Amino acid sequence: MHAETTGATAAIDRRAAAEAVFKDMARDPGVPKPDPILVVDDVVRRFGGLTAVDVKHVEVQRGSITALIGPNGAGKTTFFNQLTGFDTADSGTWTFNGKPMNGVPAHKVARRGMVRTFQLTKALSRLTVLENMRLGAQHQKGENFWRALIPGAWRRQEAEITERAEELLARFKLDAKRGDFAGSLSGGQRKLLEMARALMVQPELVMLDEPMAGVNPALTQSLLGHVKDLREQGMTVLFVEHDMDMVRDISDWVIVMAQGTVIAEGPPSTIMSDERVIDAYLGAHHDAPLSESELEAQLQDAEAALEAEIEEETQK
Amino acid sequence: MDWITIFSTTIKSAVGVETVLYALAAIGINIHFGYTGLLNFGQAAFMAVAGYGLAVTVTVMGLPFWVGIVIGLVAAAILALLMGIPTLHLRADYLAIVTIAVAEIIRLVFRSVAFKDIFGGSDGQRGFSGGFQALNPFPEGDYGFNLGPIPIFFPHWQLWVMVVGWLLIALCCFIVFLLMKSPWGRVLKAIREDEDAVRSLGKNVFSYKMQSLVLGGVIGCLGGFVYGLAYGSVQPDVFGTETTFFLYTMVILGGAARVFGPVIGAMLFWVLLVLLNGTLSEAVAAGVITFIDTSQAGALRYVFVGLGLILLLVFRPQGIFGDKREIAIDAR
Amino acid sequence: GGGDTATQTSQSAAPASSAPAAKGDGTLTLGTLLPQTGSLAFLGPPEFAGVDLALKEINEAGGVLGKPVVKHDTDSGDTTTNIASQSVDKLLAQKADAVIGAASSSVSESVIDKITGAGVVHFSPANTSDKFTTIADKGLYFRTAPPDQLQGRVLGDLVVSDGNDTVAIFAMQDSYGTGLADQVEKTITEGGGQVVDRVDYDPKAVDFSADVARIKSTNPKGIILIGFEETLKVVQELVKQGLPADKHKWYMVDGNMSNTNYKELPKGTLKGVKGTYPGAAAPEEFRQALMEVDPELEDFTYAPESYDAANLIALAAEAAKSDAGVDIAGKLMDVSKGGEKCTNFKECVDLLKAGTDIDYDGISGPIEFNDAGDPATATIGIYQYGDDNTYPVKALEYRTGNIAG
Amino acid sequence: MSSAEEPVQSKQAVTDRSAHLEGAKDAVLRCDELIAGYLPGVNILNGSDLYVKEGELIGIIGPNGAGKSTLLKAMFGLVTIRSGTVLLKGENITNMKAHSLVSRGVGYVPQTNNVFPSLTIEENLEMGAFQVPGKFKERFEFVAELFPALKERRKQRAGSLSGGERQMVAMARALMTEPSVLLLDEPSAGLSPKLQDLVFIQAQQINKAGVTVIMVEQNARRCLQICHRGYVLDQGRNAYTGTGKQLADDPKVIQLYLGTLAKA
Amino acid sequence: MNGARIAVSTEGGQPVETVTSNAQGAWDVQVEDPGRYRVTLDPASLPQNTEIRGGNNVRTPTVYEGNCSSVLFALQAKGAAGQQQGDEAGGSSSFWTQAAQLTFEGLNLGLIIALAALGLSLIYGTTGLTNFAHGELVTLGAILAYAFNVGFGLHLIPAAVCAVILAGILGYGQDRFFWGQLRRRGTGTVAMMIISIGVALFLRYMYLILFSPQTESYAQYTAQPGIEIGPISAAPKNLVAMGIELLVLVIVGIALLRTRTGKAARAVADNPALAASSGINVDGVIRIIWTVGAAIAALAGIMLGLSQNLKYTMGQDILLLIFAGVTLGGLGTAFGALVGSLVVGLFIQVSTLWVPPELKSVGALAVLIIVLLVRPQGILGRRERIG
Ligand SMILES: Nc1ncnc2c1ncn2[C@@H]1O[C@H](COP(=O)(O)OP(=O)(O)OP(=O)(O)O)[C@@H](O)[C@H]1O
Ligand SMILES: Nc1ncnc2c1ncn2[C@@H]1O[C@H](COP(=O)(O)OP(=O)(O)OP(=O)(O)O)[C@@H](O)[C@H]1O
Ligand SMILES: [Mg+2]
Ligand SMILES: [Mg+2]
Repeated sequence: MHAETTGATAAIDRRAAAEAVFKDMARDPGVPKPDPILVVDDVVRRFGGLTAVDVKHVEVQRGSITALIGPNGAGKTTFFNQLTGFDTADSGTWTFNGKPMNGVPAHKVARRGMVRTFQLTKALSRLTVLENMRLGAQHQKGENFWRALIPGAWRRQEAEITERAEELLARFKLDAKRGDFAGSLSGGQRKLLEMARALMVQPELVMLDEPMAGVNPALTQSLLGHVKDLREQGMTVLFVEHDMDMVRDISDWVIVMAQGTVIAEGPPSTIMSDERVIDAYLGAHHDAPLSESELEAQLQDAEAALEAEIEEETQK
Repeated sequence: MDWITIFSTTIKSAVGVETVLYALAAIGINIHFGYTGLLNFGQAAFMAVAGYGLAVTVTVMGLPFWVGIVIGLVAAAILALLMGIPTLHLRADYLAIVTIAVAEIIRLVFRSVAFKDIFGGSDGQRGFSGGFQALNPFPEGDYGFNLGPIPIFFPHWQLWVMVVGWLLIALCCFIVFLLMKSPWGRVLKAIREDEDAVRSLGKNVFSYKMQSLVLGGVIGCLGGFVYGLAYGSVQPDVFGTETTFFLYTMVILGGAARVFGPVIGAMLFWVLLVLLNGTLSEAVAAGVITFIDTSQAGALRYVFVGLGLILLLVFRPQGIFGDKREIAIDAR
Repeated sequence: GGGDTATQTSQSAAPASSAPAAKGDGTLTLGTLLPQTGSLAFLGPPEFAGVDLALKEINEAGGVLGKPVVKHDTDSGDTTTNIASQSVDKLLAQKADAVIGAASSSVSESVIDKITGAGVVHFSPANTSDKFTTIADKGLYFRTAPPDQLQGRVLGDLVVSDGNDTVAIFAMQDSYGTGLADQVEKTITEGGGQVVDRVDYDPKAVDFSADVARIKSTNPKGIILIGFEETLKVVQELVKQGLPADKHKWYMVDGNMSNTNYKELPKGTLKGVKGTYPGAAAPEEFRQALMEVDPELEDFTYAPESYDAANLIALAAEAAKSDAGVDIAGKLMDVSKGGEKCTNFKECVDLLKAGTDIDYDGISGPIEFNDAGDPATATIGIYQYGDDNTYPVKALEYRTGNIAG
Repeated sequence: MSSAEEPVQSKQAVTDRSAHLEGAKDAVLRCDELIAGYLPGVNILNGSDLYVKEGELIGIIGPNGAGKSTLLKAMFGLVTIRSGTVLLKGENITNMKAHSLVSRGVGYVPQTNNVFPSLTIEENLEMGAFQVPGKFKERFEFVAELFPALKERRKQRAGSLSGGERQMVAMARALMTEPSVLLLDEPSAGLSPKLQDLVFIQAQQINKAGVTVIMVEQNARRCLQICHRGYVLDQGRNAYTGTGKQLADDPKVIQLYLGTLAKA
Repeated sequence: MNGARIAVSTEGGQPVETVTSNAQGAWDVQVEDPGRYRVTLDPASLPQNTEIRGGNNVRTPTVYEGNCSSVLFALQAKGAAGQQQGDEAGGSSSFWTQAAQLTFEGLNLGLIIALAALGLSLIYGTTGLTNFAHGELVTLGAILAYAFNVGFGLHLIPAAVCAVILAGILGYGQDRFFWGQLRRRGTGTVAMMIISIGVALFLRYMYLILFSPQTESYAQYTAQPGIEIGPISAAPKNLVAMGIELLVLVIVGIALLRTRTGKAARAVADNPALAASSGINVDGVIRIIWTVGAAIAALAGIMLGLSQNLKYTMGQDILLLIFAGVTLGGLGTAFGALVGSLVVGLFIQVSTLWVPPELKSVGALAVLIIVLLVRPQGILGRRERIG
């Protein structure tokens, strides 16, 4: 617990630093950041007649936690797919750490330090949870065919990797499942594994696609602490999420997408009151969770509507 | 009924050259399919290029035996590359049909009249195993022992093939064991489950699939050599799709993704086949079974082999060594 | 090749030294390695019946060396499975002195080392591949296979003398089909006929329409059909594509000359079709005898050869006074030629017992083994189909000659 | 931070049993001491009880892997029940096939794999109305109004939809029949806040219209806000039960299952 | 041809005899020894208006001991120079005639494959079973029809109808009592695939025992003479068969797309658990699919038997083509199976214009590979979305 408390104080520093960076920044879509790790220009992806992604310019600040939000079907996942080489964009360029990344195959993207998770989880079913985790580690000596034949060459590294994996599993409350096949995990557990596995890569930029959908809120809360720790270690986090509490809690900056384009950017506190964002995304559910009274009001609305309907039907 | 013969042939078949050569090829399939999830239905082609590589080198080009082995190995590796470069991007079931197609094309070319001068047409090539037998350390004669009343003897030349074959099997199993326990093997197994996930973790999926294809192909090609050396000849139709089907059967019977699965599977398969064969033909000859005649006994054997396969897999769908839990996840 | 001397090379997998001199056990044990399954399964019943008939006659005549001949049947399958090898193991375990089989040249090639390596006679009733002439076999390989070279010459000559200046050959793609086709093609070309097209078809193909369409485009006067029972499909296709037997002259060979296969065809489909069939006499009487052994027999391909194989082995054993494979092999050539002619086991064995040198002339031909263990002479009959899609007992003509020429 | 794996099979569970028996008397759907699992020898549900009365809205929450989805699947005949019974309106439906439950008026939205990827949206919904094809048109209009995005895309294959869009299709599919008992497994997961609201409101609305609803949610606080009664499931057993409000205010429940994030 | 002068000499050039042909154009020379001879026809002795085809007036037959050896000089009318050109023109037109015929044959074969492929695709689609015994279902249809036709003496048409119905019933039974039970036990698809290999062996060799190792034909419509339709010659039975095949394919295809059961089948294919949750009787749907699939496989077998006769391995021989058709079109789509099979059928036949017929499957398989390289999801298949 000790480490965590010191981490917590450090987290506050970092957060403060991040806030300082973002403090005076403009709120326009595509606003330049002082130290961008990822710069995206004019990325377009069409499916038939549908333009799923059409992002003019976006930058992600190094060492920050950036949230990407937007209504369902806004193109967030598709956008991730383009950036990480899982789909080919119709046009556009983007750089990671200053290096152009167009046409770089998915595995190379990951090797360069940009790792993503999948919204619809991809558990490696007939591998154990621990093996899933170990797979994430990079630069494994034993992944070379010839060295694999000499156990001595990779044993030591494997032990280190295992240790790291065990730590993460404990964090993600999956340690009890370590020996089970990943295919037997529950929906939420898969999400957890997906994220934990991505962290095994130790990337510079981790891109999480709805990491907490379906994860128990108590656990979510403890994991957010972990994500903040990651920021302390200098990792950049870009995540998609529909849970506004979470967005508000950990993100330094929020990018809002709708219908493929970035419609707004800003710090979480202000972005949620942005008219466009409320319109496109938040709806009545803005800023704070529903209070009791609001809930009542909604219920009454609903009841009224229902009664009207019933009346209609009886009138027929 | 001649039970002694039935048992002696059955026991011999458990370790005989057929078991050896099928086990080797099945170990290759196990790497492809069991560990990597590549539905390679063209394993027979690897055996074929090896067998023919050896045969053509020795008989047509007149080069020594070991050159033939080298050429066979190289041919198998090249085939893996040629087959892999365009096809490894395909989804598993599409890969299956493409590999069948490649294997059939190779077989048809080997058996065609157009290339008869090189490959010998439908009768294939023979007369290339002298170099191998010249190395035989066993003096001429029969070797073996009597298991009670049951004689188990092999002639020296067959024994030589078997000894080399079993050593190869042991070596391959050991390699597979080492590899599949290693992180390299872990990547293969992960690819079997979900390529995209593996890609997202920074592994070059294509390269690993290729390595798997080459490794399995080269091990499979050892089976081709053993065939050629044990029979002293190669024929194109041996390397048809049927052979590959049987290889799959063996892998599944023994248990996919298990080191010894293919070996046990091959033994089981041949024991089943030979036991049924012996029993049925003796039963027909002895008049125990009367509803069929001699020429139908062979067919009846396959009927029972089919039945045996069905029953084995119905009652043990994971195979002999397989893990029930894996099957539970696999089921729809 | 037959004589130990002829063609020993050091290529084979089996040891190059001579076979272990297996001692006979007094009982002649025959093993059959014939197709019960696989692509040649249709050849199984007649071949088994041929051996069975011979055995019946032999044992009725008192057996060999005073004991009834024992027989074990096994399946040769085809080369797509390795059944044959297992079958040979079984036969060897059962102390077979001679193995009759296999039908397919490829299968025989895959087991010849095993059989001859054990000092057992390997006697095929159907192998036609020319490889066996030069194969390293320790002098233990023999065959009564249909003499392709002679048949090819006779057929080629027949085609030419019928005035077919343009000919298409439609041959099954295996050693039987291509070997025969090569010979026919050579004879025709030498005789001034023109082989306008030759199609080697895969007998396992689903469909032969493309193959026939190709022939059609060359519009030949004569069409030679070389193959086995799948010829029925070819016939159907020829008729469909407008190349019937009454417009083009069709020729057949022993593999597809049948009186039962074509019975469902409309009357007259095969009228006037000529074919060649080895053997000195019309096989009708022999066929009746076969039908007694196996009443369900429909096809008779290679039955005579199988029958002769069994008889020859039995006679050789009797002549050698031993049932050991090597001894039998040593006498096979003797009993097949040079001596008093006889045509069945009883007759022959009586002569033998009387100390006479015999010359067995079989149903499939006079069979005189040369040094390579191949038959040296043969008789080919030329038959013609009638309106009812069968051909009569009596041949148009018989031609006898040396196979090698 | 303390572990969520504290022993939860407290005495409370035993006392609950009598409460359960008491409450379950005139329940529409009740489960008694269900034991079920996937692999031989491994039980996921360890004797959980549940009942729901006519017109009730029930919430089930719990940590990941507690067995919530398994419980729903077991009730719906998709996981084999090893012991225990499920009664629907007095009829024993233990291990009955899913499709016959549908014809008895039970509807179900799975947590994962909840659309037919190669069917279009429209066909997905048609499948929802499989047993009442006549009603398709009318119900389609209804769900299209709820999720206008679906109507626009009716010819798009569900396999190409975004995560949230899929969730909409899944929800809409279950609404195509007018079930009398509706089992929802995390219906709000992956939906935008706007649509999450819609789902909760809709659930309530449906419930108001007389449909009995059982809802599994990780959006636990919201779930407890709207449900009449809630169950907290942990390790295949009921850890806590009570009204939604009771549970939402229970400090133990908050600490172990709800967290404090959303309270802000 | 009367009066042609023919000189026979040995290979070395020793003249043996010179003869003149008689009224039938025949002649005869006795030679002493076997060996190669030279036979020369004196062109000057031929009538004015004829010449030897090909121009070569020397033949070198080999005479073997005791046998005669025939020699043939084919004659043709002079002025064949002009005819030669006509021949060449005929050559290119005959190329097109052949191409047309082969296209027709390709369609003919392709439709049969398509029918079988549709059955396979249906079963694969709904149950995920890679059924290696499908070829045996095809054979079954042919053999049942044979049994009704030749065994019970029914005319082929009613026999075919009976066979299709019976095959459908057997298909139902197969699922009811076998595959369905396996599914219930949770047998994996891989194990099922191997089981299907077992079933294939079992059935195929049962046919061998019960039916015949020979090629057999139906009692009617065998060797039906072709009629000329433009450049192609086709037997009427082929035309009727193709019509029926196309009809069945389109009906089943549309039924899958349009009818409730068809959609349910696709739903089951996608996700059986969800289908059950939607109120679909999954086992019921699968049973219908098995019934239909087996019935149309049987129909394919009958059609194949009608055009190519019957053999116990006929289904096995065509299985690879069926798989190729299904895959080429895109797995699990009914119309994909149709398109893919037609492509396979066409390429098998048409490729013989350029490759030797023994290698005709090579052409078709090569096309399969090439198409899949360009369209990895098959012709009509769709790519899956990632993420
Ligand atoms: N392969 C495809 N074919 C056709 N349309 C597609 C394809 N992939 C995505 N789309 C469409 O593109 C749009 C963007 O999808 P995307 O998955 O990126 O949304 P998202 O922002 O991630 O939404 P969610 O929050 O629901 O996950 C959606 O409307 C989707 O239907
Ligand atoms: N198909 C399966 N095979 C084996 N075990 C499984 C399977 N599905 C789930 N399990 C196990 O059953 C337990 C309960 O799973 P379940 O899906 O019911 O959890 P849950 O409560 O719904 O969790 P979540 O909130 O994450 O969805 C988990 O430990 C999981 O590992
Ligand atoms: Mg998304
Ligand atoms: Mg769940």
